[in-house]
Amino acid sequence: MTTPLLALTLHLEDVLVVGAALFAIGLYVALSKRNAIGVLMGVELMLNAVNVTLLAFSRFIESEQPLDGQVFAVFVITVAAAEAAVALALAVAIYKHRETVNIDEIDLLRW
Amino acid sequence: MIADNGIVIAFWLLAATTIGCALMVAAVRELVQAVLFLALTFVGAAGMYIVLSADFVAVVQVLIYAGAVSVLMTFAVMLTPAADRRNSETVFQVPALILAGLVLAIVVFVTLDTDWAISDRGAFSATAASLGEAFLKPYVVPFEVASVLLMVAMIGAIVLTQEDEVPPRRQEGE
Amino acid sequence: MTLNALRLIPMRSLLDLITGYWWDLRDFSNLTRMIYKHLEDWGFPDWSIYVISGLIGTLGIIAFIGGVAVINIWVERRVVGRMQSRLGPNRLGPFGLLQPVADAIKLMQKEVLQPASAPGLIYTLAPIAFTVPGIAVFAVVPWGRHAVLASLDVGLLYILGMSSLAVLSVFMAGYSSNNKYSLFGAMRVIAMLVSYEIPIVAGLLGVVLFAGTMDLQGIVLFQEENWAFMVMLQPLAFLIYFFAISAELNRTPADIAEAESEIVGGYHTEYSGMKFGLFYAAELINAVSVSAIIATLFLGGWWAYKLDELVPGWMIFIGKVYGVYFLFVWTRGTLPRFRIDQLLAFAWKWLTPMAIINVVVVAAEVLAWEESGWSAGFWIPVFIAVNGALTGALIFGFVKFFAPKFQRFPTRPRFYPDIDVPSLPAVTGAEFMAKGGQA
Amino acid sequence: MPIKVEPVEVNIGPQHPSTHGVFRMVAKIDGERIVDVKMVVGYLHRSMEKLAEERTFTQNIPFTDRMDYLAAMSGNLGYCLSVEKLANIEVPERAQYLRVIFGELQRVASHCMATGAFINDCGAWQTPVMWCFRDRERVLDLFEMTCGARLTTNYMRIGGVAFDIPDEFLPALEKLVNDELPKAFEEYEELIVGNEIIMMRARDVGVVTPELAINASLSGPMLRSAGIAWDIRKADPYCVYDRMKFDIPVGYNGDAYDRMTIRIEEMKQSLRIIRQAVGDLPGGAHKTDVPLAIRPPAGEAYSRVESPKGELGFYVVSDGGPAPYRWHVRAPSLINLSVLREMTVGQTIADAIVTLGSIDINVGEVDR
Repeated sequence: MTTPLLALTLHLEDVLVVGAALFAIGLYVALSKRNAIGVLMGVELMLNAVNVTLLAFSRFIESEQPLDGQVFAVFVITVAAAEAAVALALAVAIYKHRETVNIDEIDLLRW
Repeated sequence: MIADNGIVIAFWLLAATTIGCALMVAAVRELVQAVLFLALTFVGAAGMYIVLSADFVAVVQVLIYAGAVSVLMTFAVMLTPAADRRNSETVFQVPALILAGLVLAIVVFVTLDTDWAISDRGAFSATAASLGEAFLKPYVVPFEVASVLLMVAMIGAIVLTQEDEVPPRRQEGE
Repeated sequence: MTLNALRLIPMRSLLDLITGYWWDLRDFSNLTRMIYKHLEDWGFPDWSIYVISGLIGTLGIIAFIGGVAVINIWVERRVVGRMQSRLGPNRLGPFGLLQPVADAIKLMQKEVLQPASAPGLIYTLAPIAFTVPGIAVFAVVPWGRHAVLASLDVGLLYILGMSSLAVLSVFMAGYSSNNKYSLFGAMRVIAMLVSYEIPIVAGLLGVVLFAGTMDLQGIVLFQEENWAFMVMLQPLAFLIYFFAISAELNRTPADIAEAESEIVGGYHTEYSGMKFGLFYAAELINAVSVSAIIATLFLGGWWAYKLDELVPGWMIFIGKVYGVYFLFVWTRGTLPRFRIDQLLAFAWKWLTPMAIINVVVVAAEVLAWEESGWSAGFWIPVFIAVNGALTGALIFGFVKFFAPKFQRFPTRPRFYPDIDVPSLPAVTGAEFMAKGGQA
Repeated sequence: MPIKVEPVEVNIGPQHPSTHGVFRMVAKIDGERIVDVKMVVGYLHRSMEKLAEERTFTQNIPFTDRMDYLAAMSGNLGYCLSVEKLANIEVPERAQYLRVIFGELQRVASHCMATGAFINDCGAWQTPVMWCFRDRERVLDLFEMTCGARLTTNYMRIGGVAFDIPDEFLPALEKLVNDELPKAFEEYEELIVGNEIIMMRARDVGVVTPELAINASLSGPMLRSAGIAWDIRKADPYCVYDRMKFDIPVGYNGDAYDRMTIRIEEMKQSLRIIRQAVGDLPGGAHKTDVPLAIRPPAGEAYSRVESPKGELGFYVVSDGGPAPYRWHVRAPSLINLSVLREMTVGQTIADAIVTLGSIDINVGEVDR
């Protein structure tokens, strides 16, 4: 048997690092953005990172029910969709009342 | 461990796309462009899901995230005035950057430090049918709760965005 | 050999002569199988066979789509021309067949103008992103019993995801053009997508429930197995999908995103040259890919009762695709356009409830089928009758109870044989009706 | 609390597929809804009324072709009537009948165009326009047969008509009036009047109240759709219209749909008039002898005809010279257009386009 020209491998750790990077970017976006919709985008990025991680575990980890990771991912997507709908509705509702979506200026609960 | 050259190359290409687009979400100045890059991030993530042999989740991701959530976000962005469509940062930019870096460092450290129980199961074949089984047998309660949640979210969104006073509109024929 | 001698040989045995050889293009798998065999003999590794056969399939599909995009310009203009009591393109080449070539040459020669303030990347990517999903859909569409590029387990969901991506690219085009008309088109598309995604998915759910699979090949095999086109089992789903997808395709009566008479060209107002040409071609490609989906899901794809034993499956398939495509051209050439609020109301008040009722009924039917244990031979005719009746009843009921009510006054004018000049102002409609409708 | 918005200003026109020429509509739009509309006319202004003062009375007839180029015959007729009134010229009987026939044929042609273009504005993809053009072409063929021109006919003359009809004209006209056009109108009834989408798009859109119609001095189908029975052919008969039997279709709601149905019914009534006129067509001269450089006595005259668009009036002042001292045209398109703001504010853009289409303006006539 000849040695193959190229023998690349993909390990669980690789995928988890990619997921972590995605999560960190999402965290940064969520914490730093001024616009409420920008914050929401960060949250969505973090949820995606979580999904990547879940699916990686489902694919690589020894388990009785390996598909559970995928089931969880679908639940995450479902909840994320619900969350996006409500959050965007909130953004629009806040805009209606305060005429801004900048989270700096949304300070109703400050005192 | 996946030891298939094509799949590994595909994964790294997709990972680069995804993370690059995610960085663009953080970097671009226009909120609408950020949403479009976000959609591209979602598509890239869907590609990674396929590499991780989760075809159902990947397709659902494209359908719901790239197709619906990003469209919804565009809608919300376009509803806000043009002056607010900048993708600017608050004063917390530097702390956020530090915090995100810390989180990344910790997670990477933990990931590399842990001894994972790796299986050599290989890729799943088609997952849609077995996922369906899982939803309707062991996970039927969460499944129903999720559907109730979606319903509640829908009603909540309608209530939140409802116009308080309905402007007089001409008879539209309904 | 004389002609008479030829007649003596039965048709079947002639076909048997070529059966299985690579030139037997009734089934594309013969060709690819031959290539596999040679590659294996030459000692290629396994994955290269995978890649090469995939490349062959992809190139074949792209060639088909390129041909379609060219020929459909002619088909559409010619058919619509006939409907409009004129000839259509008939100057270049036989029957004007070279007209699309001339169109393409003209478009390529034109200067590509770009608005100075447009975000260049999005502006350039939009036509490409609009074209790709229409082509990508063909990856899962079966062309014959063995000819399918990717027999995806979640084929139908894949198609839905792809078609929703196309709409995002329309928004990209409209937003990046920095033109008010384009932005109107883009916003209309977004509003329409949010509304029409639901009836599309809910409508197709009935098909999936019956077939028990989301694999397109599996759906075709289900139809073959049960000896019935899905359109007979699911007429309501067919109608819902047809109307909803023609909205997503931006074709009349739902072409509000590029409503020429209202917002000039909608999202592609600012595009010129080959970028516009790409939009134009992508519109045709999307129409054909949707026709292919309808042909596969509802009309049996490559299967057509006994016909597919005589005629190659891909010919049957293309025939069906063009049959459905003709329906699209027909509606386009016939109907005026809805207003956007009417269109959204149509999605929410008509299509969505109908689709949900349909899903419930189909679920009950499938349950009855599974639980009773009776054969398909009994249930399929029953389902055809029940679903046909349901479709009729739902459409009749919705028209009867939810149709727009305008009949406050008669639709036709009243007639005055003579006018009484000093009596102005004359009777208004309300007064006229109060007096009992007598002129 | 409704979302606070900044209205967007959108220029509909001067280069827009639905403005039927170079007409500009500056619309302030909140979402899809129109808040305010400003009309800008004058892109096609050719200064005809001033130019006419330098040309003889006869030379001015071609100008009337080019005002409402979709209804050239009506323009010719109205102008000639005004000069005849000024110079007290008696027109032969045959010429009067021919004028009625051609005026009504022109009404059919113009209304065909208006109906087709209106449905195109509703969003149909050119098909109704092509079908309506088919019928309009048949009428234009007759024009060509008689005077050699299809669009800018220049057919009427002061004191009669330019040419007598050729021999093959009457058989062709009878075929058209008794066979082809009635069949076409049946098709319109089925395909257009009964079309659900057109009902949804055109009913309750662009409503004109009777008060508004009278205050704004509207005329033609715009006025009749508001429920007011008014037609110059009945109210102030010219030529031989007092001998014809015909009905005036009058609408109920004043909306775009009513205007469309009224146009279709008017076409049928036009056929009725043409049949009567052909039946009574007398022999004799088609023109009295009038000098080409006619010098009417000093004075002024106003005459009006019911053009397809509405009341088309010509006001001519003569100082005894060969050219008019002052010439003014009461253009129905311009006056009908003046209520566009009242009709469109509060509607969507799509409705505004339908409304504009239903007014049936001709920018050549609006700007003159």
